[in-house]
Amino acid sequence: MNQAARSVVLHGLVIALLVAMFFVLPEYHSGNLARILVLAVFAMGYNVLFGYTGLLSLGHALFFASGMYGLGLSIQFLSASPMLAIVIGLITAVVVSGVIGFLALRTTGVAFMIVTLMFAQAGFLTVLFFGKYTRGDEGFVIQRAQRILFGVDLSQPLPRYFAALILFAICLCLIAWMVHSRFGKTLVAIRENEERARMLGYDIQRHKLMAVIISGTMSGAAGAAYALLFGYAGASFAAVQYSILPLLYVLLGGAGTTIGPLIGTVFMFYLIDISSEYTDAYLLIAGLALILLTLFAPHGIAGILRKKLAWLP
Amino acid sequence: MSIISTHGLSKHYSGLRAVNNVDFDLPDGQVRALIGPNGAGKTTFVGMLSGRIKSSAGSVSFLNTDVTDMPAHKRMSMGMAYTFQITSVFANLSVHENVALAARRAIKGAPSVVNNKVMSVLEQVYLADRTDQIAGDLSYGHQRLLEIGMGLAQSPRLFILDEPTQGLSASEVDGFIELVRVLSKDTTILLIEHNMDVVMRTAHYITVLNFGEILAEGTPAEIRSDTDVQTAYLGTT
Amino acid sequence: MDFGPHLFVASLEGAITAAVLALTAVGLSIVFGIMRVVNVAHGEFFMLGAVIAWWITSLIAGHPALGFTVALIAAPIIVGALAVICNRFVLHKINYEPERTIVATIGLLYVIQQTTLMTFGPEARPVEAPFNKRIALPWFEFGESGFALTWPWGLSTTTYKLAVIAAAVVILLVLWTVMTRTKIGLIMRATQLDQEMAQAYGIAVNKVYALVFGLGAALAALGAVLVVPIQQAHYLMGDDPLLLSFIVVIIGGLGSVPGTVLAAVLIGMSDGIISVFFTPTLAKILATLLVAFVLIFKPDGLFGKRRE
Amino acid sequence: MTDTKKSSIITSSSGGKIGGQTINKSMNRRTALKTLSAGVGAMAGVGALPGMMGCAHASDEPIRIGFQVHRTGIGAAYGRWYDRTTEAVVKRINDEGGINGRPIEIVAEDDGTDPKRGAEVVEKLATKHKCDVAFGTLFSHVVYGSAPRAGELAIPYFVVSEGHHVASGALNRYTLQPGITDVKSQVEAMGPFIKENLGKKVTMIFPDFAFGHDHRDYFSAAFESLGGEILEKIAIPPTETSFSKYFPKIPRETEVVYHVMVGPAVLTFVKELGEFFGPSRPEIFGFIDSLEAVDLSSPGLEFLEGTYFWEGNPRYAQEDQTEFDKAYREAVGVDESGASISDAKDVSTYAHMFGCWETMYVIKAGMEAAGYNGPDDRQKLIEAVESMTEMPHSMEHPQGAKLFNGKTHQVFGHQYISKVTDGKLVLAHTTSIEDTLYEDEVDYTSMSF
Repeated sequence: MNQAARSVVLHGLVIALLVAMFFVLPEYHSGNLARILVLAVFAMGYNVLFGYTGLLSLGHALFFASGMYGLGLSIQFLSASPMLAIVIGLITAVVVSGVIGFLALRTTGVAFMIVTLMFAQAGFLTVLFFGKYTRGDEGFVIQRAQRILFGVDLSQPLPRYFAALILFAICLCLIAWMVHSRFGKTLVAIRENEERARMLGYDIQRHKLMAVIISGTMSGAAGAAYALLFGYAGASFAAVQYSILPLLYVLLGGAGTTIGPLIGTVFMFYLIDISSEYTDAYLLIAGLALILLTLFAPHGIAGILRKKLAWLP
Repeated sequence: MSIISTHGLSKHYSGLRAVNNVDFDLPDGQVRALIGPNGAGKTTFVGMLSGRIKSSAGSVSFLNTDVTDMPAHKRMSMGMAYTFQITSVFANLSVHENVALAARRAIKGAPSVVNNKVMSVLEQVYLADRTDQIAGDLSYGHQRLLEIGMGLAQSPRLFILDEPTQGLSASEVDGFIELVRVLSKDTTILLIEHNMDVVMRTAHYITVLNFGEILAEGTPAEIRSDTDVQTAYLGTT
Repeated sequence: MDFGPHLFVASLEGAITAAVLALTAVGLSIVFGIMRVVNVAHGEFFMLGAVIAWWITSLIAGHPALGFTVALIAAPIIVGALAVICNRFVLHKINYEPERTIVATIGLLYVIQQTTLMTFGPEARPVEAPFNKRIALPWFEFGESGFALTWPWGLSTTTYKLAVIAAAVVILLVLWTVMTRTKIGLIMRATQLDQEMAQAYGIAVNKVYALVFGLGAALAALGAVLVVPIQQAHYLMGDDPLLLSFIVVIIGGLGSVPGTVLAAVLIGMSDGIISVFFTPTLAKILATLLVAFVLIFKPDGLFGKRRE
Repeated sequence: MTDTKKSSIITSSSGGKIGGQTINKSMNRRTALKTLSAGVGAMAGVGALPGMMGCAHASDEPIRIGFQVHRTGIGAAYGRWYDRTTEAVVKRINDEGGINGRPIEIVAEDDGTDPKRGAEVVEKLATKHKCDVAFGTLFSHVVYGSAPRAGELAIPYFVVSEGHHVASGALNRYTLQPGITDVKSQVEAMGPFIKENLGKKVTMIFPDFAFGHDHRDYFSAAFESLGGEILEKIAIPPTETSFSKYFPKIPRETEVVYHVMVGPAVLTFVKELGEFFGPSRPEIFGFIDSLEAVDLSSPGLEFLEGTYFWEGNPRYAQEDQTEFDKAYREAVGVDESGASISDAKDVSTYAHMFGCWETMYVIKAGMEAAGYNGPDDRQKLIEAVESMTEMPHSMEHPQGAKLFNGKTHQVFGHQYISKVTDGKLVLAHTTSIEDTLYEDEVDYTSMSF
């Protein structure tokens, strides 16, 4: 099989497996999986920038929140239909990531980390500042009646799961396609050796900006989906932890791989969920796991897989 | 017709004149060598030609277009190619992908077209049997060749090579000289070179830079007999 | 309160923030500058300093100054030693690779934070200041009767707060002397300039790294001990100093100690002063955006030299 | 520190019967692991087990109450005491024979005081642990994040949060707050006392997030309608750790400073407030939230002498202490100064945690009234609680008598105002329940399940 065919088979299998999971898993785990799929979209968005382009952002909570509030506030105050609200959420994410990307990309390296962090922090505080509309840290509930998309009640387990899966599948296919496209390969070139890529004639800034926008929009889509599927928007999602979270997911799963973000999200979610049953100090276990992983599996879980299967995209 | 020319081109670093008021003209189809002692401003000069370095004064014209304020990547896409003095390949990517990245930017065709180009270039630079190797694993000499291959894959009008033979073995140098001869049929070449043997065997014409200014220009024979050049640079050889 | 005195109070508060921030950030800065790693757990070393100070002072009876003095010496040493251990068994093992270091120190952050939660508990615990007298401050006025001293309502500070500023200045001067005038300082600076070169000259880079990492953590702990009589120890108190130290280090120019101190003063003071002019949250937003825009237009920091 | 049990079954030898080996086994496994990580606290639970073994038929199955608790994160100090109060009330109920003869089993899950994790925890309690009801959330943002899931999963969700979220109509029919008065009531009820006893010109200082905004909006509206005046509203960013720079914004003519703060920096806040005013302070009225779990004898708090606090439940045992408060204090393990019996430095969150006790008794009363047998009867349970009205001062309601509004799912009770006297909080005024009432903003009973 050539690379493209392998990629189609692999990603097809992943999606088929996820479809089957809903019918196989007990209610609790399929519920978790719906959430994980949304968070994995967030991680995949992050991966576009970090894993493929080599830009470490500490401000992705802002993009997630852009989608979340774009959707949430338009439902709350404009009585927008869910479909319109999704569109507004995505547009918000595109605009926010475009502006932030345009500004932040004037910097590189650690300065880029800090600038994105600062913008995200300013975004978080802005959500609090406009507490009159956003209800600040408390956030607001999006009622069940407002979450009916094309007559499907997204608060129900089956529609929720498949809505999450459809979003995930779209993003996975987009990324799988991107990886094999000129654009994706150019991003990798920028990650590997920016100056060389520039001297081959590639417009680095334009590619990076595109990467920020794609990454930010995907993260925003995850934020919008989270609000729509789980009925809540709140400022904690704009806080700095939610910028670090996708970084952890991606690093754990394997940066620069298509399925790494999903693996990392699943791993992290269940690490906390399971260890929290045994001890309050589950973050201690999470911390130890992170240290051990960096010591013994520096390229994440997909990195280990890749040693066996070098073709893994 | 001149492919690239400069007028009054200068670069000043806080008082230091790295390149000063250089008028330079490179006709189409020529192999030009740029020589000069260390610190003469050669790399700064080609940096300004390629757009890596912003000039302090003067202008650069490429293919009869003023490119002085044009960013490097646009100059490259107009038909320039550049190899780095210090080897700069995509160390974690395969040899094939290294060249393909260069080819893809220049050729807007289907993957198979790109692939054909990559394979023919790899043949030219003697790397056809190493397509799947990771570039970082190649020997130094092979990495230099790969770098040249990346330039070739862009089918440039002007190919700027910054000390391409540095660190190559004698047989590799011979191979390189042969390569330049073949290339010079379709491409204008600007070569920064320390190895005078290479210069004398490849260049049609030589420009000598000293203290950021053009000291002399002429055919290899003329340069060899120029006394100024001899004192400044060649010494007694 | 009138504008003048208000600005004065805000500046004074800013100066205290700046003093503690300078110590913490300089710790991060030398680690950054010399080892070239981002230590995300730096804020937790700060927190540990405060928690250990609480622990020591609660063990030692008698005048609060006694326990505090012991804490001032012991807490940084304990935290520094702990950091050396972390360096040896984690950072050293992963070869200080930038990305892996970030993840590993995030792991350390969780481990330290949770261990503190389990042992120290979730409460904020106070440490009594060795001395703490409220001082009403005078203000100058040019009234009808010419120059006059007034004592505006609420214009005040405490002796301890002033002492924190003084202590920070002294500690930073000592550090500066060590870095520039002693052999160990020379070795550290040599390692910062060129690690391979330093190794070639027979400097045991590994030992320097251990020392630097320990020293960085100890400085953070020292800052925390100084601030804990003002703030209280709490297991989540490391998050904010981490963020702020980061900003300060970057604005100051990576690894430049004087730059870091200047940036700490700038950030601390602007935090105080901006609060005079805007509603508090808006002030925070503006201060945050200011940092972002400084970096956008001066990516190497205000006082950093451009790196090749 | 000492008390990190994850889930515990507290039953008496006489009353509860726990069915089967499986629970015993899981208990042991969990306990073993917990002992490893957290200490010996859980041993007590195992010690009680042998006595509970006995015949097991269906109706002796314990009622599983999912406890969403802030064990980590910003709410951890509150969570600890919510935990202890809940354990105490469950022990008491089980000692008295449980609910409909069935013992209560608490299944606790930490939500990290995070709304995302909160929603996951509700899901876990409902679908994995198969709890009958969920209970115990304090922080409002966690309630907002979790309530939609509770509604979708059709699991009754009893919050102990004092937020106005339930009564505002933002949540759903499955979410109730029957054990603690909400912030709107608390705040509005303070107006008359402040105006008559402290002053008419008030400056408010509050955290710049939703909880603080509730204080700002409800108090200023109530106070102005009484003819008072709010001079300045100073919102403090939630991430702030030093406060002196904000105090100059307090106008000179302020007669009363009204303060409410939450989070780990509260002590700094109060201390710096004292340092700011020095000897010439105005009257000061604060919500005890500013000092929950904080020892009043902490250094720097001397200046609070003579200032007033709202208390949900008086921290210090008062002279006319009721027998209910006495027994409640004893059961939870709190001494006369509101600190832990075993550690005088470990101060409780006395003004809020009674809500867990009372809510548990409401669940019990509701289940008994509904003849609750299992998850199929959840709607009956909600309806039973909705039909409640008066709750007399009793062992079930040791904080005081209450009035429940079934339409808004919110309870209303007496509020206490105490004055710091000789370093202790001494009750100065008790509001009537009527003072806390406001117009209904929602009728949940008209909503479908």
